[in-house]
Amino acid sequence: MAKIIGNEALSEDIYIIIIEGKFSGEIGQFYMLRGWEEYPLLSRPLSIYDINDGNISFLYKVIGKGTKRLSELKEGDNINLQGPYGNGFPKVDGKVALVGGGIGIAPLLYTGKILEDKVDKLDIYLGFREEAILTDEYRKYSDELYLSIGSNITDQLDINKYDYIFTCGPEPMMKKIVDMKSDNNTKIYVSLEKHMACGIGACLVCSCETKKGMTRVCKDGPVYLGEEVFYE
Amino acid sequence: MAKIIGNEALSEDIYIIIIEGKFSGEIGQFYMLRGWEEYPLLSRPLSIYDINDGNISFLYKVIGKGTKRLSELKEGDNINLQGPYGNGFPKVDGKVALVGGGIGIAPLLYTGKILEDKVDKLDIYLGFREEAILTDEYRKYSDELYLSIGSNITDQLDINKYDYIFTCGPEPMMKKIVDMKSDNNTKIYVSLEKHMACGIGACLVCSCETKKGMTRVCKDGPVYLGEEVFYE
Amino acid sequence: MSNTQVNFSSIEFKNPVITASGTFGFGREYNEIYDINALGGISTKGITLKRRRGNKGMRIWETPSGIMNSVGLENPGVDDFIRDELPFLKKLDTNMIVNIGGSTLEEYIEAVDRVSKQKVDMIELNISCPNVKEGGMAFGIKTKTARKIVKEIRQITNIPLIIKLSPNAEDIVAIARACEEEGADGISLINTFKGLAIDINNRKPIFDNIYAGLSGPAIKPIALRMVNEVYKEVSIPIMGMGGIMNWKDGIEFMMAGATCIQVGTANFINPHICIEIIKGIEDFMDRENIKSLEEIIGII
Amino acid sequence: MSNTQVNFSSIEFKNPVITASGTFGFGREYNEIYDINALGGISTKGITLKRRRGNKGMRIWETPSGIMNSVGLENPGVDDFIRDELPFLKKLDTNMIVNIGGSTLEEYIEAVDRVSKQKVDMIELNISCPNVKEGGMAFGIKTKTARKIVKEIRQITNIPLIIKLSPNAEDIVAIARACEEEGADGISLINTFKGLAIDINNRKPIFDNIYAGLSGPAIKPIALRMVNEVYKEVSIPIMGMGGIMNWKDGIEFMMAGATCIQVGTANFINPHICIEIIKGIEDFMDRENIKSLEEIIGII
Ligand SMILES: Cc1cc2nc3c(=O)[nH]c(=O)nc-3n(C[C@H](O)[C@H](O)[C@H](O)COP(=O)(O)OP(=O)(O)OC[C@H]3O[C@@H](n4cnc5c(N)ncnc54)[C@H](O)[C@@H]3O)c2cc1C
Ligand SMILES: Cc1cc2nc3c(=O)[nH]c(=O)nc-3n(C[C@H](O)[C@H](O)[C@H](O)COP(=O)(O)OP(=O)(O)OC[C@H]3O[C@@H](n4cnc5c(N)ncnc54)[C@H](O)[C@@H]3O)c2cc1C
Ligand SMILES: Cc1cc2nc3c(=O)[nH]c(=O)nc-3n(C[C@H](O)[C@H](O)[C@H](O)COP(=O)(O)O)c2cc1C
Ligand SMILES: Cc1cc2nc3c(=O)[nH]c(=O)nc-3n(C[C@H](O)[C@H](O)[C@H](O)COP(=O)(O)O)c2cc1C
Ligand code: FES
Ligand code: FES
Repeated sequence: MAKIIGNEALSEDIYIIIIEGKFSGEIGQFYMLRGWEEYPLLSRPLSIYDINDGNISFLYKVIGKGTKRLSELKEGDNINLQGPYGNGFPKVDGKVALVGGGIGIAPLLYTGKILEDKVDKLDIYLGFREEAILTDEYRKYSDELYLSIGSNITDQLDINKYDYIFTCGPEPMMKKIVDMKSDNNTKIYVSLEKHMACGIGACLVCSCETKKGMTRVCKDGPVYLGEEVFYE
Repeated sequence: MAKIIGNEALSEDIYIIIIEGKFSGEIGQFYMLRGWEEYPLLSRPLSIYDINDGNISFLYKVIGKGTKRLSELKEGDNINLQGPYGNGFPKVDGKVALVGGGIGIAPLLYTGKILEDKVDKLDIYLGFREEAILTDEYRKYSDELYLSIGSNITDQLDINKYDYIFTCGPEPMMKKIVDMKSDNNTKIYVSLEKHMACGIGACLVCSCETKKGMTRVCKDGPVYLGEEVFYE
Repeated sequence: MSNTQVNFSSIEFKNPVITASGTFGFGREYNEIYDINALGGISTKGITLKRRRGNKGMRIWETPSGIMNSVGLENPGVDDFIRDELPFLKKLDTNMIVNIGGSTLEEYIEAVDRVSKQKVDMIELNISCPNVKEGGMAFGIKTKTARKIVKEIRQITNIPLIIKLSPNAEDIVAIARACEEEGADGISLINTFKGLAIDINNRKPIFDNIYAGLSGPAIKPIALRMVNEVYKEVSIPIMGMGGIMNWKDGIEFMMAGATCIQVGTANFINPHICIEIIKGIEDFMDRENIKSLEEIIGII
Repeated sequence: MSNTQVNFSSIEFKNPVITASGTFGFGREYNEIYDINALGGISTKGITLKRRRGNKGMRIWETPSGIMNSVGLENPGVDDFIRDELPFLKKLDTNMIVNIGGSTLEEYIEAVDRVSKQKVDMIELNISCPNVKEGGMAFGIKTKTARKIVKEIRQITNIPLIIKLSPNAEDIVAIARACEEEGADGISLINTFKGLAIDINNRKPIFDNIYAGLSGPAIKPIALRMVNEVYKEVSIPIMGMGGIMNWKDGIEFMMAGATCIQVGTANFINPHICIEIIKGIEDFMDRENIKSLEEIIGII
């Protein structure tokens, strides 16, 4: 059990929740959250948005029952979280672009924050449907910040400029990036979503067939080498 | 849906919740409350504690899941309530005593408030286990207020002084009063509790066999003539 | 506004929403809350030949997303029902389904016979009540006994007859098929699941009758599956129920194969729910441009 | 501290809490979270003769107080299991129960045969998986087929054998009795309920396999009843399960007749739950001055 120290709406359906405590986590990892006792039954996976001394935060979009209940929690309320789980983005060198679409931007802030000093170049691309949020936050950790609202953020991306692309967002967006021709052997990592139960690799409800065989998104993923994934 | 305008702890497990709106109700009636959407499934019956212009309030004790969740609601939260339901205390004349034990005092404040002007004499007897609460409130509507803490409030009661006794509390307490010899033909009314589902008399899960046959506590009760009830 | 009418066997329902037996009394109480003529139909509290006081002890227990009940068919008996309740029901502008229970074949026959002499829209034969020790559900477990009772009852009544089956049946599809073969006009699916709850402090079952009937959203996935299994194998129409809490659940049941839906436990949670479900179905039809609910029944 | 030991047939369990098949993998992942040697036992993910990729499409769906899963027995096959997982399991200081599934009698026999050549504490024969089209559960529906498979398997293995039954069985008591008669050492009750969920916008079932298995607190009242019904009619011990979320639920199952309890879905909600349940049972024994759990098994 941990204490909520903030839970604020950034727009109609996007919230940031801040939870008190000493938390750890690698870039691209997630936690399983539950801000209730019994109902709904399952916990909800959310990517690490940020970790600071004494707190962790998550950026989330209200979708259904679980995220709705999360959004109703108030400062001082208790919440349960388990993690960090999953196999996140690799720690790399060179020139890196982070490309997020919609709520898929969530794992990229912490990723940017951790990588910033360690890589030669870190650009962040954020695609929004209606309004841009948190741009100042992301700008802090990027050499260059690219934004799009209503159009395709991928249009602005030239993957040849980078050694690595880390992307999270709608599958069609990620697929578009993976399908881009690279003269530069650019490595593309994508972060996938599947409905989960255990979150730790034991129940096989999040199995995802890849070119390397059956994997568990919660344990072997959520981050995959883009070319290994079958897109829908 | 109505808005909560107050929900305060009076002691460790006793709360008063105040809900905004124009509500009606007779003495001894109850409402079915739910301060949540799906879980727990059933609504919870609570007696009218007080009704004022623009609000209704309930006095409740935290017992299990439902009352726990009620107690966690905050000012500004929404709550659902259906009612008023049930067949409450009769409107009477003459000398009346209200006798409450534990959380059974809940329906007696509003009862006192409504009857006060209309009857010749209104005494209130309140029995508490550990600490007395709300005594100033009840005193307002009583000619004489009798209290006991830890002992039997019934020891202070001489039913012959009254034409009517209205009582709510633990069954043994109510039974003790019903068993008292009256030279005065004192009529004793008791308020019963049964687990409920519909609250309106349709499902028969709250059936209670009385000397007059099968009755529904939610519709024919919760108030009964004491002598008609079979006690356990 | 959409036309929510459905035909169930020979009977026309203005909409597919029917209140489930035992959760709606004889309609009087809910009629104080809203005009129950808006409903597609009402299935009455289960009636038996003789008056029954019902079960002793606790009658209701809450479980995660469900309730267990042990009412035990408390009811006034068929004659008092006809005298005291039927006149009210007859005046309603909605279909009236008389739910009939019993402990022996003779009881069922006699009760159905008396009801058949009245003007009622439909009889729902409850061979699935888990809350009466000496019978009821016993008829609904084995295909053979179910077949026998349906055959006998069909011979003595011309009133449209639907058989309410038990999820505790050995083979629900086989029973449904037997009902069809014996001339039933429809199938009601499902009654409550037999369940158990224990008071660990007293080391005793919660219910005097030990087992009680589980209903509510907890059982919905199983109920929906049973409706679909039966739909695929019989051609008489189905009244689907079990945990329908909102219009979406109702549409799921129709897509699984139910022509009508019955709403039970949900009435307790929100007394206006049936009206909201009817409205929800209308809106859904509008949005999806559905002209008749026939288009979606059994579509999955 | 209380002595939570129980004897299940010939096997001693340090406590009655066992992780249910399919919810705990082969123990490795949870062992990163706590020391799984504290458990009474572990039932492995269901193993089949050959590797299976499992079902396509959605594999999990949340329902009110339940989950439906359609994993479809994804597993590495018995040989890879023996090579890759068994060594880890053997080193544990807790009972290891190998859960075995299959589609044909021959497959079951071959898989059991290969496992029997290894040192394992117990075999749990899963004749109740609703998520594999071509078999599994089929064996667990009819008493006759269940009897046949148990008879055959019993002949080829000396390892303690428990049979995991399906709540979808026609007559769970009769099947349990047949298992006993054919020499099973115990009964596991229950696997998941066959359920259905529909995506009304797409007018399609949620699961590619149409039906999927319902587990979790929603089914607890029914599971508990089945344990009690079987307990009253057979004398081999029972592993009870179905919606056990906390120690109180566990005690209910023991009072209904279970010697051991299995915990499945609850592991997902709280990975430490089995440890908390063991602790809860200990505290309960202390408070109630229970010397041995035998005192309460089947007490209701
Ligand atoms: C590894 C991972 C990281 C994620 N990180 C974030 C994040 O940082 N911010 C954010 O807003 N969302 C994130 N998501 C998606 C988020 O988990 C879902 O939006 C959320 O679970 C929806 O729950 P609900 O109760 O609101 O919706 P419902 O639709 O009511 O949920 C029903 C069930 O489906 C599951 N579910 C529904 N949508 C998804 C989904 N897209 N992915 C996984 N499970 C789903 C729920 O967990 C629940 O079990 C992440 C998902 C994964 C797998
Ligand atoms: C007509 C009537 C008026 C009442 N008025 C008041 C009041 O003013 N203040 C107050 O504190 N309490 C009152 N009660 C009791 C109150 O309804 C219960 O304490 C409450 O329902 C317990 O719910 P829970 O979820 O906290 O407990 P749980 O034990 O978790 O509840 C489980 C189920 O049992 C039911 N239940 C448990 N105890 C009771 C009980 N004593 N009576 C009825 N149902 C019960 C619950 O409603 C629920 O359905 C009244 C009861 C009735 C019948
Ligand atoms: C309190 C209660 C009483 C019931 N009584 C009857 C009855 O008399 N006859 C009958 O056929 N079904 C009876 N049922 C079963 C319901 O009609 C319905 O089949 C079942 O509750 C499943 O639907 P639900 O989940 O919507 O409640 C009763 C159910 C409840 C909860
Ligand atoms: C994701 C999942 C996978 C399962 N896989 C198996 C399996 O491989 N073999 C088996 O016998 N039971 C399997 N089960 C059934 C469980 O072992 C257990 O019988 C059932 O879930 C009821 O218990 P619960 O409500 O505590 O989860 C599985 C259950 C779940 C939820
Ligand atoms: S959620 Fe259980 S294996 Fe991934
Ligand atoms: S609670 Fe339904 S009749 Fe009283």
